Amino acid sequence: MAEPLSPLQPVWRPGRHGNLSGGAGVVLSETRPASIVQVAAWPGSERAVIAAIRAATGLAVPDGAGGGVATATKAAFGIAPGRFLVVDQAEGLEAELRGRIDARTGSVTGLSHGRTAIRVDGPKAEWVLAKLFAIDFGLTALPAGSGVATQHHDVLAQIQRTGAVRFDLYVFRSLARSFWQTLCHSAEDVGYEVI
Amino acid sequence: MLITCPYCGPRDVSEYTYQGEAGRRRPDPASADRAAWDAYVYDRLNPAGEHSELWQHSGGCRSHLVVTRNTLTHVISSVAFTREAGRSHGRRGKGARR
Amino acid sequence: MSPRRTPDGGRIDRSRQVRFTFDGTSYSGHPGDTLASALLANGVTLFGRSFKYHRPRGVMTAGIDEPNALVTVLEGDVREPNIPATMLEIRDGLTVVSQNRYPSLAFDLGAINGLAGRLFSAGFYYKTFMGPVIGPLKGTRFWMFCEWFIRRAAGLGRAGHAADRSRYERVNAFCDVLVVGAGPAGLMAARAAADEGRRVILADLDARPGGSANWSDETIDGMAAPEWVATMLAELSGRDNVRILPRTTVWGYYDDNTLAALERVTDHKAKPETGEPRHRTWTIRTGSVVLATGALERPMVFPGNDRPGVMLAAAAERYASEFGVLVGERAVLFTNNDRAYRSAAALARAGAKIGTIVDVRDTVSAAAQRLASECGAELLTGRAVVATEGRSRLTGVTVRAFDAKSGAVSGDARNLAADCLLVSGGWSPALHLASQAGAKPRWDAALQAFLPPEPTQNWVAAGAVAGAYTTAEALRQGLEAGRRAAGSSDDRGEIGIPLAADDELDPAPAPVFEIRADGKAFVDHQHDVTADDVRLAHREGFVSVEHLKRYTTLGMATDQGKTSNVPGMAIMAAAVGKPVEEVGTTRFRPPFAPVSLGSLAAERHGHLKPERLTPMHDWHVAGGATMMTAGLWFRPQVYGQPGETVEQAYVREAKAVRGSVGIVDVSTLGKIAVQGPDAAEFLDRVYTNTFSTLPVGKARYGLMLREDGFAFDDGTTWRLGETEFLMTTTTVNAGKVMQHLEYLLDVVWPDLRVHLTSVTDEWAGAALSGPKARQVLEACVTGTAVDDATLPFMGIVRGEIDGAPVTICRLSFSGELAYEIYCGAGYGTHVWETLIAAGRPFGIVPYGLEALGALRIEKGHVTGAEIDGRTTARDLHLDWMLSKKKPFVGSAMMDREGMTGPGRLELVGVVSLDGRPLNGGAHIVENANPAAPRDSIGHVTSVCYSPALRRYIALALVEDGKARRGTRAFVSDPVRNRFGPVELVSHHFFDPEGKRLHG
Amino acid sequence: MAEYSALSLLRNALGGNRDWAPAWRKPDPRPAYDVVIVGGGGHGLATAYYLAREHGITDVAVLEKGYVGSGNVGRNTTIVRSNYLLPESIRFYEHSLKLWENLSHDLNYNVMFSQRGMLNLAHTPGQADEFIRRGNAMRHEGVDAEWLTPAEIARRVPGLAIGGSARFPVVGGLMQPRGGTARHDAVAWGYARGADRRGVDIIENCEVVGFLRDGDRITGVRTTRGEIRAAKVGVAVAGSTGHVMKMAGIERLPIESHVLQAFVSESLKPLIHTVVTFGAGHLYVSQSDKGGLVFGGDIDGYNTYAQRGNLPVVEEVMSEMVALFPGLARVRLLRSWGGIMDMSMDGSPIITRGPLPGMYLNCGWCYGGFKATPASGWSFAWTIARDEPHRINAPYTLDRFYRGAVIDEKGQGATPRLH
Repeated sequence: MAEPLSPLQPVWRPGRHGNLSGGAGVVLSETRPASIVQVAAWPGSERAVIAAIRAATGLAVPDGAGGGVATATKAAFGIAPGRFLVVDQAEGLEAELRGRIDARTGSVTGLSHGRTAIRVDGPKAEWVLAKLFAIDFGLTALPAGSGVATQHHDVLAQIQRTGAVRFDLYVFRSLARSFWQTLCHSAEDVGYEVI
Repeated sequence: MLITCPYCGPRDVSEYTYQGEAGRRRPDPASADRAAWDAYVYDRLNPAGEHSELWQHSGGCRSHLVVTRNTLTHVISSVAFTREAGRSHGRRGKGARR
Repeated sequence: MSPRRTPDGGRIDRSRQVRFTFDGTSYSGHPGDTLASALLANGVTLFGRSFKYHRPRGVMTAGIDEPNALVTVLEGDVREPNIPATMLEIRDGLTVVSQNRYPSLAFDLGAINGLAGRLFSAGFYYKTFMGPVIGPLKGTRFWMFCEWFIRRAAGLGRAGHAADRSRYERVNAFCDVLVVGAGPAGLMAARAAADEGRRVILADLDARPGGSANWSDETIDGMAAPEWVATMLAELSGRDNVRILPRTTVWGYYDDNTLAALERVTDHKAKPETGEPRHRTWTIRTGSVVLATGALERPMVFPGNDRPGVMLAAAAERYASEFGVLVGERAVLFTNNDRAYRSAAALARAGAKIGTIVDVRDTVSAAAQRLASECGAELLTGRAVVATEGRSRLTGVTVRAFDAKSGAVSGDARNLAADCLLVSGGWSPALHLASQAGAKPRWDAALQAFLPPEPTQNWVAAGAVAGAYTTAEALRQGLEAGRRAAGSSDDRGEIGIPLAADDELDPAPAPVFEIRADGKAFVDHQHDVTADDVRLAHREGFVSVEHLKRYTTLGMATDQGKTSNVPGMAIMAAAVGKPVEEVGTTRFRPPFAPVSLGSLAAERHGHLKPERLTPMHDWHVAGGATMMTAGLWFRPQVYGQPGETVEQAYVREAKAVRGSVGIVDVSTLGKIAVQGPDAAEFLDRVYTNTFSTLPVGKARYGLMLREDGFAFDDGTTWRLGETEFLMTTTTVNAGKVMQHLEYLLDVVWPDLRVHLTSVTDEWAGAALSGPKARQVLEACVTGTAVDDATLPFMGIVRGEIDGAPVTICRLSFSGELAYEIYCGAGYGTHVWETLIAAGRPFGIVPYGLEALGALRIEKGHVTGAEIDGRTTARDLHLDWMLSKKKPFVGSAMMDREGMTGPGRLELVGVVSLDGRPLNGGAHIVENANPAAPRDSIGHVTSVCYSPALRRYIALALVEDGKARRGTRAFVSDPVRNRFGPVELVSHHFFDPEGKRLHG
Repeated sequence: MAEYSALSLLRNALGGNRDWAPAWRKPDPRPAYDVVIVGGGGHGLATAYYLAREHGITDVAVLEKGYVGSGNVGRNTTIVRSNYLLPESIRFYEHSLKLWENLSHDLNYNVMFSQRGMLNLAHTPGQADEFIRRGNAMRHEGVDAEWLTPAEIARRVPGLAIGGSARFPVVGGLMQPRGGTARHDAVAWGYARGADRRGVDIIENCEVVGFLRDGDRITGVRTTRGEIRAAKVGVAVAGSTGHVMKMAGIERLPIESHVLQAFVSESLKPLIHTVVTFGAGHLYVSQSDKGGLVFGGDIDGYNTYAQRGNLPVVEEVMSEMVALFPGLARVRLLRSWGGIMDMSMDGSPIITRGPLPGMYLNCGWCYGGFKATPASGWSFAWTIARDEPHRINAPYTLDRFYRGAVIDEKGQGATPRLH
């Protein structure tokens, strides 16, 4: 069986680009998690869903808007009232979550193919993202682990801060290639490296 | 114009979709009261001043919000989820966002 | 004498030369020069021609208020017209041309307009050019004949057609305090707010922040003013909570303290860095704003006041002190206020001879008298300049006695030789942003100026914009404003205010705006609006400020009336005999100064919309498909072979489907996961038909109406589990259907436990159609059988294709035995290729939208061309789908008389009887009349050549169409000149019994 | 009052332009009139003009709360056209266009109607079919419409991104040669002067603050300048309809008020010779005689009475502008402004008797009010004078929504922001 194909593949140019006079301001990559799953709770069962996420992944999602947590291989964050995006580099997360969340508690929706995960990492990450999103990416406004759902014109994006200068973006697959090109374009002035 | 989504915090108006007057009551689905349906589908209060209206945060959490906004000044005095009940989970803390 | 560079002084870098050209002549200047200062330093006085009379014009200001010296910047074929020379920094290789002149700036044929000056009075065009009422030039023809010439004479610079390939971008910034203007007040405000720990942005429109302190001779905090600026900037730029943006014009104050600014990033650079944008839009969302935007000096209105060499006093001072350019050797100052004496003194210090100071006031302050004598100038009080001499350069002025109270001019004329005339009519606070975010500005009779209004948003004004014209007061206000904006208490005492010496000059000008004497006296220099034009507007009843502006075009030029609005209103007020404030105020709207369209398009310049691609997109392109757009999507139109027309290609593709098997990419269909215990109930409410009875593992075709009862969208919905459905929508309506459903759940039925998620992108979809479709599946699907029993019509099975999990539903849009195969999008291309390989023995062809369309037209299936928002389910013969057992969205409204009565446009089939193609958009008539088409009874919505019927066929919406089946009519397409006989038939052209569905 | 002509212009110029009289009088209101028109905008003034000219009713007052033409007649993008899809719309706007064609003569006031052509660009074959359907609908009503190929469009509109690398290549365009632009303010002033010359009182700075009633019947208005009685009261206050009708006790109407922003660039030498619309977004642009590019796009999309828009629409419109004309990225935006649109539930206007006895209502113009000015005034005058609609405005009733007899050019249903 073939590996899932990345929508970025034809425009994927590893290496350093743009104005590198100050080094690469950001490193851009596609993290390609095998599991991207949306979990949604019915009103009142949010805590049960948070507990299920913890049981399935070991991630303790804080109970607050946009609250989240990320490890090297897993991540989870709130994207809407009662809704969470849960990500795992490994396969099988959707089945695992379905096993723990029944229809009376909430719903589980597989999005592993439907969303493309793009990582923006580096000292200029906030600057580059500020060109595309009307979001305050300051560390006070968006602490590590937490996330936001927002948009760049026609492209909806769910963004989690997974480090002091690292952001993971989840965008619709069909628009990912165009978005990636826009992202690279926006990073040219600070220099970027694709890995 | 910024609308402060209870979940997402203040966001630019471009992230929202306007859905019109909030106070309209949809008649009972089986109702044959034409006047009530006419009013629901077509008639609008359209005030010059405070207006209770619906916005969907379509570019964010996709929740529908009831917003009270002054149509002369654009000043927003309140925002709440339409499904206020059971929305205890997750509100942006004050200070997390300006 | 000509203007010249002073031997020393100024904030330019005299050690380096910058070379540029103006109208083909090469000049040099220094880094730090504007085009205006550099050309003046080279002795150039003629910069442009005015809009209407084409009068020669020089430089009047040193900043963004410049009405006259507008130029076009060339970069190859790309043109940037109407740039004020006063704002354009020179750089090596800068190429600039003058504008609105023919054949040259020095000799302009358009100047002939000046001779007909009185004919071209305000509003003259409304009164003439109407032409004859009858005859060949009746109607609009005579006017359009005249207009052709008028348009060519009008306009300023010339824009080009060559595409601008520059980069533009936007940055979203968030801060606590935005300080607009980095003069003394702004610098103090920024530091005060930064001291409180706030995130501060300090924006200034000039290349050198500092405002008036850059050219002031004052001492601040024990330092020369420019030195103090440098110290402050160094201190602020060292803080990580402060961002300083030079060359950044804050131009728009929008709701909720959202401000828009334009940063000119590389206009001043000979070569931009990689990735640097030409312009950057800053969208700044801030807690509060300090407006420290200063004030603009305004000219006096008097005959000949537009002669090159007549310049605002402070502008001349700024050229001398900041740019090291002396605008004249022999100057006369004409003023109504004390402040301008400082300008005269500055010029005197720089080496000019100030022969005379002409002041309209009878008496002036001691401080002003002292400055006059320091300059060695003769002081003429109670006098006014009533005329100027010279052609394209000032040679002298005429002075007469003037009574400031009555405005009367009297006594003998005295001629004074002068090569420059400094004028000052007082100052107008730059309250544009304050007005955008405030109530009506208020008139201050003492300062003879409009001051900022009551705020409607969270801002505070400081410095000259608030009427604080002395540096000391500006510094004090700046500090206070910074603290207030930062949210700290006001009463912290005066900590570290680096006070400048308080000015003894009287800040209030005499209320004199115009000297009435013979000759054209310009109010709006760029648009050639004279004081007489203002009075004519009054005479004709155009008295309110808005009428004045609109009738005379006062203040509508590229400088937006920065120098002309207040004088114009004052002249109108005098004509009406009312105080200025009763004539009205101007409400300022964005932008404060013109902004490039590119900067607002930002990263979308050259990339208006993203491209939305299906998982198999690259395969289609490699496979020779012609792609077409559908909203943001790209979809294959046909997979044409060499030499084929589009029609030949889709006919070949469609025949293959009916004859054997074809495959089409349906990934663009909207797909919505509908999940939850109430999902079935929800679907019953939103679809016209019932879904709660649908067994798990089956799909059903559904129709949705809008609340108003008109047809909305259709598609199949699959029941994947007791509480899980997969809904499909049409491609174009996917987003609208999603929002419609979310609205109903969130607003109307919040009690239903249903979740909706867009999964359009999760699934790649391929439709496999044709009599051999099952055999193709059998050849490649594992893990499930696909025979009739396992997979009946509208059945769903799960299996694998070469290891990729797939969900297969047997449903048909083509009328053939057909299946839709869905898999994870990442496997899309792989599954597609596997299906094609499995289909190769059967001659499988991929088919595009055209063949898809032909197949569905043959079957009479409707799409967006028929469900166009105006048709009802009955119009489309879909009334069989309207459940009578339950209410649904639209059921209460769908039977209203306007939607059911006779005369509705109903769906019919159309068959071409002349063997020629039918065209979408053609109308249907009972009797064709190519010469005078009339009496349309409907129109053609979808067309194709039907390989099955071997005829050109179409779907159409025709008045009472159902009753017209079997009748003859005509297509009437005058736009394409196509008329021909047709037969109206049932829309079910092919296999109406649906036998082929079952193989 | 003197006729305007080249001769009078010359005569006055020789006299130093000192003898021009006011374009219209500034009378004080009288206590009663046969007809009072509320709203001194284009439609109200045109109504008064046609009442006098067509129906001999000259005992008319037009009441304007600010200055004449302070509303949308002076805040639009000046486009005049009759290129509609539905027969009701075509007939109405074509009637208007015919009035436009002779309006300057009619009013003895040059409204500078320039028939420079109206071009709608199509970017997909499906859109081309839609536009051709519209063109054919026009032709079947006797209205001019032509289809232009991309090559013809390239010739007529230099600088346009036609094909090649364009994200939305042009596949053709529907041209109405008789469409064009006019000088918006001149329309208000010309009608004001024309009505005034026929005896109509135009009363500025006179705000209606209430209605006089006899039972259900409207018998006049209360204003900031006193009570004025009238046998018939016509309301033509686009942008303030909801507010004014509430004073008459009509709380709800099938209307939302939205702000539409409009934009003008700095003056340029002639560059764009026709009116052009972008079919892959929402943009319309023309160039004024003064040289400014005048353009606009979508409404902001929310209820408002503030004549002030926000940034997203500004950015969207500019993005579309440079996508269509990539050479204009360096041209600069000079001014923006906002007008308040009565967005109706089907995108079409309301010109009708009622909803109360003695009252007549003219509203719901959405984006389309300026070009409609002559026909709106003409048919509203007819309706007021004869107490029945003319054929051209008969479809524009208030009850059509409830009957389901909507005139929905865009097929969007009861969502005003989408019309």
